[in-house]
Amino acid sequence: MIFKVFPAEELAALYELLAVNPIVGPVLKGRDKKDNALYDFALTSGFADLALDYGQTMHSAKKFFLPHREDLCTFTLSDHDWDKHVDYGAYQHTVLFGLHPCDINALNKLDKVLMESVYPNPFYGAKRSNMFIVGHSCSPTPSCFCRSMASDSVIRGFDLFLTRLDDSYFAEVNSAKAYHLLEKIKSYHATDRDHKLFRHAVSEKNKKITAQVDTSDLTKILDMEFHADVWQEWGDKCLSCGTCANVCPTCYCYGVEEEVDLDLRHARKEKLLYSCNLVDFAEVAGGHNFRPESHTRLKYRYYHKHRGFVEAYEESLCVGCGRCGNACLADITVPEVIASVRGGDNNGK
Amino acid sequence: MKLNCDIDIKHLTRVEGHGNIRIRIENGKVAEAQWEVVETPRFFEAMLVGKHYENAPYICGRICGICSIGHTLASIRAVENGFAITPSEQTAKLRLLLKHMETLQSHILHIYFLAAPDFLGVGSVLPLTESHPEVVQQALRLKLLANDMCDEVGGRRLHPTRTVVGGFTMLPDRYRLNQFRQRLRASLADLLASAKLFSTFDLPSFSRETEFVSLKGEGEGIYPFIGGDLVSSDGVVKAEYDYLAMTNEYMAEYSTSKLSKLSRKSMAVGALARLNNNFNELHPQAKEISEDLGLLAVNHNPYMNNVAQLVECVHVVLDSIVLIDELLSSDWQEERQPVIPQAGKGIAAVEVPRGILYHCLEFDDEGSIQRADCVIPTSQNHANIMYDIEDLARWCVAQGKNDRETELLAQMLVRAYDPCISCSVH
Amino acid sequence: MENKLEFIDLGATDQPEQARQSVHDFEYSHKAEITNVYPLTATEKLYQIQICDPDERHNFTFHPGQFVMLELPGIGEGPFSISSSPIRHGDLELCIRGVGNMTNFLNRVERGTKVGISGPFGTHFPVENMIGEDILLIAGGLGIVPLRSPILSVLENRSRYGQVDIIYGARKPSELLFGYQYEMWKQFDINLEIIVDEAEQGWQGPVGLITEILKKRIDQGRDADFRHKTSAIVCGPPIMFKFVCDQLTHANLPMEKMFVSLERRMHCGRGKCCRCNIGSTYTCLKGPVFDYWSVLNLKEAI
Amino acid sequence: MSIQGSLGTFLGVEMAKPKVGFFELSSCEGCQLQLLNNEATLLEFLSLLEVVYFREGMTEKSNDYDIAFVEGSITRDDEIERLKEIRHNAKIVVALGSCACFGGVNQLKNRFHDLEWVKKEVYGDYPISTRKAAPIADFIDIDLEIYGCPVKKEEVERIVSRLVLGKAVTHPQYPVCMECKANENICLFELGEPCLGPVTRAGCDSWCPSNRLGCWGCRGPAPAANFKQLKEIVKRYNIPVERLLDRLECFGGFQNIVTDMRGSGGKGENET
Ligand SMILES: Cc1cc2nc3c(=O)[nH]c(=O)nc-3n(C[C@H](O)[C@H](O)[C@H](O)COP(=O)(O)OP(=O)(O)OC[C@H]3O[C@@H](n4cnc5c(N)ncnc54)[C@H](O)[C@@H]3O)c2cc1C
Ligand code: SF4
Ligand code: SF4
Ligand code: SF4
Repeated sequence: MIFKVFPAEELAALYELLAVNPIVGPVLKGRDKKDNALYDFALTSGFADLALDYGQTMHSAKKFFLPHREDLCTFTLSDHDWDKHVDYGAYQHTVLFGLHPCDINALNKLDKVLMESVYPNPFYGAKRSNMFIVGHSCSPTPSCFCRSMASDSVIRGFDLFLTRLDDSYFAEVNSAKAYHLLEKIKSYHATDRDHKLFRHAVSEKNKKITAQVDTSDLTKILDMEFHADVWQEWGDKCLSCGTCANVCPTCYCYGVEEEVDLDLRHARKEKLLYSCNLVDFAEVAGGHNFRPESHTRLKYRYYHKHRGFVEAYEESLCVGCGRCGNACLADITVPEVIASVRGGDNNGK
Repeated sequence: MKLNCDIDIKHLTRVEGHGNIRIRIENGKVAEAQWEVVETPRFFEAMLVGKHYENAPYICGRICGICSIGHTLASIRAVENGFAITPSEQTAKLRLLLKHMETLQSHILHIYFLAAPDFLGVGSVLPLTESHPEVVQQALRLKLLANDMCDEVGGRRLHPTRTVVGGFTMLPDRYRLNQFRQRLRASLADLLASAKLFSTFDLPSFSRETEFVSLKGEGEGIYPFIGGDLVSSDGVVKAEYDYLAMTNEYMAEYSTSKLSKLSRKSMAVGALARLNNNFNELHPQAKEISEDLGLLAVNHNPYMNNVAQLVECVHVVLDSIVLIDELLSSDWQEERQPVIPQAGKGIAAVEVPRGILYHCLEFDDEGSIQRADCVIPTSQNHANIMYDIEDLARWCVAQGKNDRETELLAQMLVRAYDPCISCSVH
Repeated sequence: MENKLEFIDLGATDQPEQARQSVHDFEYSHKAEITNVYPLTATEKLYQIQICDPDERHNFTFHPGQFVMLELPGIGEGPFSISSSPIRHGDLELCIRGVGNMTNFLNRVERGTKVGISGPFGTHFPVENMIGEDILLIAGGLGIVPLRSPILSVLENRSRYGQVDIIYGARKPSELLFGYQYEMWKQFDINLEIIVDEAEQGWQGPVGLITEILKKRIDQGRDADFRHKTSAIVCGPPIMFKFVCDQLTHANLPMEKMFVSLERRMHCGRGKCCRCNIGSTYTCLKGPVFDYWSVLNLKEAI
Repeated sequence: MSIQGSLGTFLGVEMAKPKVGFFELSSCEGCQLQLLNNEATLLEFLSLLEVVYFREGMTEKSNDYDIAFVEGSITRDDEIERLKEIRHNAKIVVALGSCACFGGVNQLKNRFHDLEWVKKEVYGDYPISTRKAAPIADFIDIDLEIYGCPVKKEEVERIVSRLVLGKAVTHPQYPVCMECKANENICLFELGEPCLGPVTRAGCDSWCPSNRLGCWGCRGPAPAANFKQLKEIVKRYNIPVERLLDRLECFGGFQNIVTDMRGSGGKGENET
């Protein structure tokens, strides 16, 4: 990796250089009742739109690579025949400016299942391949538990990663494009002093991470605790609303619907992101539901993220961004659920 | 000359709600002329009792599917008047803009879908899609514009979502507002084409002396829609809070709707009443079109209400352009002011497409509704419709009209009022 | 414009062949024509579906037990087991029960209609590994549909297998599928035993549970090498295969020699929609055919 | 009326144009208007159907229809007879809008157990007939419900085209929150406003929350609605439970839940 440094005020120039492309970044969306700022990712129209000191956005940047609704194909029908048309929905390169490590790690995890597996998903792949990612260091919030999920730092999946030092940016340069870009602004190769400052910044950041999840032997513990009563307790609270999956940067499951236009000559196959917490997630024709109770669905979500994915890819599908816990109206958070499932090992101590 | 005739129309079509027309002529004399309102009452005034004030606009909007925006705004104004809240200038302008688009939407619906088929000799707008496709397209374009703007400003074309006590939950997008400005400009061509079409219609030359009641524009060039003094063409003037003196509701056995009267045995509200009472306040271009179509104040031909609606369409489009210009010339301010409930009574008068509408709400000190009263334009028109029918029947006898002609004229007369019957029996 | 990032077209010709191919696979379906429709019972029909393009048809190969995604444009898409023999390539037979949106629409469709076929997907019954062995094929209800492909496959290579038993149970005689083929199966030296829950007029066969027939078969086969020379393929409702597999386990048949096919909701067949996951295993990739050992290790499989 | 006959074939299956009638009982007629509020696609929509009865829009009337869309609730005895007649004539009866599905706002008067008081409050001593407002399914079998106050035109189009094609008509099983999150709205609870999104059946594309108004539950309960938890949430955000009940009772879909939550003799009962 090549490390460079540039003065903080050069960031605007970097943005401007990239601004011939659409730039998506964190923006202030509004304020809650207690006047706390609320952020989300959106298309920006100027450097001033960027709110790079955001703690966490409400939603992940998912809609730019896994839209909630998307046409898998369209059909034109004639009396006896039809044609199928497929459009992956990517037409240009997009810059994602200001992603935190957790969100870049989320993309890396999605890459594994959506791009590097059998049947790679071209709808995701087309967008993902056309992304220029400028990561930005974060200031952890009380609900961030990225460190437990080994997502607090990121080593690939971006072009440029910026860490804010006092009055400059420490840049991890990870692509030729990014390297050339930095040559166009005032920047220099990082010195020992910069390395030191960087390490200091990282350790300061780590001190702010308070929430945590004990992941040791978690896959086994989840199997042992499959019938634990705590699932029922969390299930009683769950609203089966799908909010957690919607805000999650790595939830990717979906449903498909086919619709015919009013002219009966055009039709669409639409994909809509789903959530395993929704009541009919595992329901089949005729009405049989493999997970009729809300606790079985909630449990499944944890099994998929913290057990099944680990089994398949040796890492969890959760990046510890804390969004699902923040958004859940029933206050169901990953650290608490996992701690309660592990409950037994505390008793043992 | 035709001496006997018996007309009995159950559930008149192409009007909102359920009403019957009965005309019996015996030996050249009108033996019976009746406008029966048989709509089922829904008891909105009772429904509201015990509800928190924030429910009022949301529930009252459901009085009527056509003028839900008007009802919503009337309820909001009643609450705000009750709690002594004055809307900001920005809120007032946005509300008026929204109101204008409802007026446009509702008038176009009436003119084209409900009234025009009579003048073009068909039973509904459906055959016109084949015989007069350009007319239908005009209507659809205008209605679409109005509805799209209602979505943008009010959140929803029907039963708006963004309109709340204290202001708006959300403000329109400035960029789109500017685009609407352009669509409004472009829509004038369709309105002028409509005026041309109208000039070819053969409006019956029937008229009857009528007392017209409406709001009075507050100042020169202000054609009234939200709040202000109440006036009648017979010279009555009352303040908004004194609405009961204007409405004088009573019941009659042929109607589940209440009825109203003022200086005479009946009165009329609506586009024609507004225009008769505020003719000089119309936008100059609208006024010109009105004159071209032979509509000058004070006009007593009820069929002219169709023309008055068209003139108002032109007015609201032109005025909306002005409103958008004003809104876009300054930055958005805070969209919602704090609401502090207080005990008391709030009264609002708002001009909805079919005429003047009153909402009156009484609150306890927590803002819970204790009593409610809504006086609907169509209920104020019912008695006038009935006396018009009676006079029309006589006129038809005198003109030697046959049964079919009389029947059609009577139907067209009721339709001309654009009655909203379910609304009147709310 | 020099900083305009260049658009990368995944499907473009300058991409490596393999990447391009796999990208196009995802939403690709073969256009196929329904060439014949045979009503089998009140609710099931057999559809003969031929992939239109001769090359695509020839290149379409599958193994018994795999499934395809069948698409009716604008109506719906769903997974269906291939019920025909693998040697017929893209000349497929699907047996489909009308239960929901798409399957009921399919009921109204006549020959000549064009549909979309993608696949084949999933794991299969490893009949190639059973050569030289006795085979027990046990089906309950609609479970005979995925079993028909291994049956046909075994028939075509009849001499390479030992004793072949088909035990088939249905609720009523009128619900039995593929009746017209039983004689043919028997001619190939197959022991076919059929049992129903409930007799109807004209029924002369046994009435009762499938496990009773299985018991007889096990008892007669209770020789030392039953466990060494038998494989079982079991297909039917979960409750049925659980009983059957338990019974076989008691008879000392190793779990890894029993194969079942599981059914789950599916929207893609490609390991992407997650709807078919059991615990956290994709039924469409790791299944639908599992050996019984794997099934027992899947949380919430039965 | 309208262009008669066949719609051609779809995947080789012959499609006939259904004859339809639109009917209204006690309602604001807004749901019917919503159909006309569909300017961009209105003509295409109408070309799928043969409208034979639509009092609000046309003079011609016929009792020969396949599908009857019934708007409004039952609030007077004579409406029951009309409704039964419609059922008798139609092959498919569709309850259009929340008034028909749940009683709609009309059932707010049912809160007062004494209907005499209700009548008196509005009409004084003048005699007037009414009955407790009820959904149409209380009197006839219905085949399909289209929820919403008002109905969402896109949804009506989707359902009608499905009916024409003979596809299954299904409703989302998830609550409004799902759509609200997909639309990336700020949760109303964060703004201190109550919202019924967590318990209300989706399908409106989170119409109200997307306009920063909490959901009022016009589409009735979602299949797995967790009311116990909703009550906890409302309390945690310092919103009086009474305001939650106020909303839940608005459109009639949550009638039983409100009764349960209020318990007997709870606040807000307006017995007079
Ligand atoms: C591996 C496999 C093989 C199958 N083989 C056959 C077969 O040979 N014959 C047969 O009649 N049926 C088979 N099924 C079941 C068949 O897929 C469903 O009955 C069918 O998808 C229902 O679709 P529908 O549109 O009629 O029902 P709807 O209830 O309207 O289904 C909507 C969507 O839900 C999904 N879905 C619903 N039920 C099922 C289900 N049981 N399994 C998977 N997805 C479902 C589908 O994606 C479907 O498009 C099989 C299922 C699986 C998983
Ligand atoms: S865990 Fe929370 S956010 Fe997720 S479905 Fe349950 S209630 Fe909704
Ligand atoms: S605003 Fe309402 S619908 Fe949206 S997430 Fe919050 S509770 Fe759910
Ligand atoms: S958000 Fe709620 S109240 Fe609003 S339309 Fe949807 S279901 Fe109805």
